[in-house]
Parts: sequence; C-alpha cells; structure tokens
Amino acid sequence: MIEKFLSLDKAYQKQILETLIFASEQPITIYEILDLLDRIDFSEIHSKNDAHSSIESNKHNDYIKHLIEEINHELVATNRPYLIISVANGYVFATRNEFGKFLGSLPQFKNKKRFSKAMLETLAIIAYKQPITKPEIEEIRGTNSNEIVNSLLERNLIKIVGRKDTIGRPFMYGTTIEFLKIFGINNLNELPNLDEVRSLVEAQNKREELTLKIDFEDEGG
Amino acid sequence: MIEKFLSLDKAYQKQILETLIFASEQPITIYEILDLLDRIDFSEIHSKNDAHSSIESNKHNDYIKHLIEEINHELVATNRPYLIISVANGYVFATRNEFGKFLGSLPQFKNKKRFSKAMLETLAIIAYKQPITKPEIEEIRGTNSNEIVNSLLERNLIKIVGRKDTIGRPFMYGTTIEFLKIFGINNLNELPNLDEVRSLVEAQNKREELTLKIDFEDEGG
Amino acid sequence: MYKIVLPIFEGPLDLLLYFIKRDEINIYDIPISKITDEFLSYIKKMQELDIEIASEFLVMASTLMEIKAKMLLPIEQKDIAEEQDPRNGLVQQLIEYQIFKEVSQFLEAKLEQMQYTFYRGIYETEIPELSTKLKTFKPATVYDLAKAFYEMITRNENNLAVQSIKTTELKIEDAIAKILEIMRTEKQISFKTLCQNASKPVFVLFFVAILELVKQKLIYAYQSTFDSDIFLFLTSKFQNN
Repeated sequence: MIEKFLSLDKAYQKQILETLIFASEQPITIYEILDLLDRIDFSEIHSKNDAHSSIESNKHNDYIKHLIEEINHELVATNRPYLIISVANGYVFATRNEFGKFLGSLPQFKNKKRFSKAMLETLAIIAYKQPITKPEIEEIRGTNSNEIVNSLLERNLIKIVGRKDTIGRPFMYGTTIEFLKIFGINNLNELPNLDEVRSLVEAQNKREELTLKIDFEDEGG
Repeated sequence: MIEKFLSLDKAYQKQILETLIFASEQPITIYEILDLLDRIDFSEIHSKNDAHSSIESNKHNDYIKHLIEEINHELVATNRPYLIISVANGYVFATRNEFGKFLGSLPQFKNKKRFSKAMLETLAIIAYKQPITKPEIEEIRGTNSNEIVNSLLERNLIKIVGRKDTIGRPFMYGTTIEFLKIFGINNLNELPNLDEVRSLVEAQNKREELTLKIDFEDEGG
Repeated sequence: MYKIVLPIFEGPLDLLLYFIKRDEINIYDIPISKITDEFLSYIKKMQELDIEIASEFLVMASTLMEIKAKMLLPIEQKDIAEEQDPRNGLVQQLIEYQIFKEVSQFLEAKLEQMQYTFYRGIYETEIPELSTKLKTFKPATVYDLAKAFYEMITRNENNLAVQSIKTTELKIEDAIAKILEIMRTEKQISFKTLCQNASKPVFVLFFVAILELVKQKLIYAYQSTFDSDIFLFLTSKFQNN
C-alpha cells in the first residue's frame, strides 16, 4: 500500500502526484496512481511525518482527489495557463479555456477539432454499437462508409477490436481513449441514453405532425 | 510581426507563451514561437500597455528567451515539479530531475510506442512475413538491418522462432506477445490486410470536402 | 425554380430526411408516391449534372418504387394486416438514422465545449533521449505498421520492375481445376479466401481462371460494392453437369 507515500511531507506528496499526472501519456486513473505510488522506490527519502499514514485504505481515493484539487488551486493561484482535468476516467493536464482560445485561432490546432457531419454520425454509431463492422455501420447510415471509417482510424478515434465470424471476417471497430479525450467525456455511459434519444426523436417526429396541423389551421384562419 | 503580443501585459504574454510550449507536439523553436505569436488572433484583447512594442525586431528572440526564463523562475518558485528546457530542436516541458527519477523505475513511463521509420519498416516486414530471416528482411528493405533487428529484439518486440534450413542456417524472427500488446491487437489476423491499407492510403490522397450545387425545384414556391 | 446550394447528402436516408423536414411530412405516414417522384427527380438532376450516382441511391429508388407498388394493392388486402404497412421497414430505418443524427449533435456540442481545451503536447520523461530522437521517433499504431509494409512492397514493385516471375509451375487449366475442386465442396467462396497466401502471379492466374469460368457460365461472380470482396457461386449449368 501507499504508506510510504503518505508518510511524506504533503507538499512533496503533491509534487510527486503532479509529476505522475504530468508525465503520463494518457489520462491516468486513480487506480493507476495508487498502484504507481505503491511501486515507486522512495527508499532514499526519509519520511518527514506520519500524520497521513493513518488514513484508512478505502479513503485513499478521496485523499488523492483532495490533493489534485489542491494542486489545481495552486495552478490557478500562480497563473499557470493549464490545469488538471478529469477525462476518459483519468486525470490529465490541459490548457485553461481562456488560453486555449488563442491556440484555437491557429489552424494547426483548430483543424484537429474539425469533424464532418458524416464523421460525427459514424462515430456516434460506433460509440453505441461497438464492436461493430463496416457493413453494419453502412446499414444504419444507408451509404458507403469506407472512407469515413478510414479517416476515423487514421485520426485514432476508433480502433480495430477484432474480426467478426461472418463471411469475409470483417473487422469490428470500437472507440479509443483519444475519442473520449477529444469529446471530453469520461466513459461511454456519459453519452445520452439511447432509449431516451429514441423517445425524443419520436416526440419530435410527432410534434412536427402537430406543427403541420397548426400551420394548416393558421392558413385556413 | 508580434507588436500586438508585445503590447499585452507581461504576465499575460508569459501565459500565452507557456500555453504554446505546453501544447506543442514537437519541441518548439523560437522561430516557430515568433511565427505563431504573429498569427494568433488577439483581436478580443485590448492592449494594456505598449512599453514593449518598442523592442527592436532583432531583439525579439532575446525577449522571448527572457520570458521563458521568467516562467521557469516562477515554476521553480511555486514548487512545480517540471519546467521548460531547451533541447536541440527547441523548447519543451520536462519533469525536473529530482521528480523524474521516481518515474524512471516505472515501466509505463518508458515510451514504448515511439518508432523510427526504419524500425517501423523492419517490424512491419517481420509482422507480415514471419517467420523471416535477416537476409530476407534486408532483401526487402535493400539495406543492412542488423542494428535495427537487434534493437527490436532488445525491446522485446520480436523473437527468434527457429532457424532456416539454408546455407548458414540463419535465425528466423517472429513477433512477440509484447508486440501485440503495444499495437493493441489480439492476434496477427487483426493486422490490416493490404487491400484495406491500399484504400486507406488512397483515401488520404483525396481528402476534400465536397459541396454540390444543385438546381432544386421548390414546389411550394 | 431557383438556385440553392446544398451540402452533398450523406446518402439516400439523409436525402429522404431532408424531404421529410422540408415538406413537414409526417414520418409515420409518408406520401410514398410524392416522395418517390422527388427522389427520382433528384437522381435525374444528378445525372444531368454528370455526378456519379452511388449505387445506394439506385437501391433506395427501387425500394421506394416497390413500396409504392405494394401500396397500390387493393384495399381489402391492406386491411388484413394493418401492421404490415409496406412503409414500415423504411420508417424504422429512417428513425434509427435520426437517432444517431441526434446523438451526433450531442457529440458536436461536446466538441464545442472542448474547443479550447488542448492537452499537453509531448509526454517524455527521458529528456536526453528526447533531444536526439524525438524528431524521428513517432508514435505508431497498427495502421502505421500496415502502411509502412504497404509502402515498402509497392516501392519494391516500382524499383524492381524486372522481377523473375515463376509462373511456370502453374497453368490456367490447373487454376480452373483447383477452383472447381474447391467449389464442389464449398458451393460459394470469396475471392479473397481463394487467394489467401497466394503470391502475385498465382493471384493473377486465379483471376484469369475465374474470368474464364464466368465466361463458360460455370460460375457467377457477385460483388456488392465496387471495392468489396467478390463472391463466387456455382451456376445451375455446372450443377446439372
């Protein structure tokens, strides 16, 4: 467990935690953090206190979250243009909006966030129906989706997750961590519930019917 | 030139500069910084001073370097575990040694997904043609591949899978489980087949948004 | 008649939804005859403008005409099973598509929220290594791997134009016999499966053999879209022999 970490000076704890998040290539989950903190070799460091070593094991998560909050307070208070955000079920450094908007005016940054309608549709289908094959995507969209799927693969928003045991053994696709990062969601459960979307769509369809009738009456009146 | 940037409040200048270095995907050179600062849209910001706009153009480099130094002072003074360093190709954020050393012992922080072109080529040949000998690899690549094969062996991406019954009985190489893990596939069948790659490569060549003009009869009108 | 600029439709479903929205059509009671005419006139316009018409538009056109024909059947037949409205399948397909269009708007909104969020660009801890290697070392996915291989073999094709081709061991007759032998047991097979692990000359040989078999009407070949796999089936002529 992370007793050795907890016995360190709190300022030092925060620095080590900040290092882990800063150096991690992907959003790092709280479980990965706890695991890594457990495995780091702190033998050269002599403990300064043991005030926190009494924290119950099931409170470790909360304590780490508390430290991350404190780091974020420090980052804002000292005018750093970035902070730690929670995305893809993990923690990652990202620019604050008021500074990111300057980058957004530069094409090399802006273009990365550009998606065609077809790409968004295809991503939506893959996000809900994964693992899904290209023919299955095409059935829903009613149109050839080869190029779109390829460009999503190329942008690392989807990945091959296997092959389906049907004729031709087509690839099955699923979404990536990059997808969660770009769209700023923690996990697929944060997407709208499909049944709710269905009722919404059906209600919209029926309301159109209503509008039509009202329009008709208006015209008559 | 960067007059508009120079007319901003100095604290603000530093934040924008820090954002650029933070978000850049390559070490960023001073010339790239100057170019980007020139192209950022600052139109929403009203200048707070113009003390610095009098800086001579040939001093811009020095001024940027001076700002980076100040950022680093702030980072250290506020106990951040990272700072901006200058490497051969430009400026980049890096963890400070005294914190980075904790990461050294953790395998996930060795960046295993990065490959040089030669390594990727060699790995691709082995992945698709395994089992394959070094002379056969060299025949395809048209160049000596001794060092590359060794470094792939060292990174545990390939292994010796036998010897070929030809003159000299050369080793035959194949990919490892580690290879599958790094590329996120379950087995070699999930490697894209060449038709799929062909369509991907071709799709890249004709990526353009199409807009179609159509004469459309408006029946209501 | 006046000019409007339309984004190209994502497909026939997208086009139908456009008509439905524009004309405020009740999706549960689509005037099939009117919409079929509109759909066909759109295709005609594409033809006039010399735009290549994707096969899915033609498939949809035939589906619409089929529904239209069924709707014209005598009323008493329609009464027998109200739920078997010939439009049902199409309506379900349109609603399913609407659902994902709706979700894609949610994604668009999330994207909007994230438009000014940029992640840290470089994650490297071993800095001395970084300074010398980063420019040439790039993260790679399985697609980069495949692309490297593809580019290498196509490069070799260009460079080594004169390749010794060892086709002598295999003749067209052999390839035909081989295909027929496989198809006797398999009944149907895809071209890709047939040519699995085949070298390029053998691949070509198989292809020529298939053309010959099709010509002799012993097999027929079917391909769903231009770049999809080709499936081979035995013809009745073959089965009768």
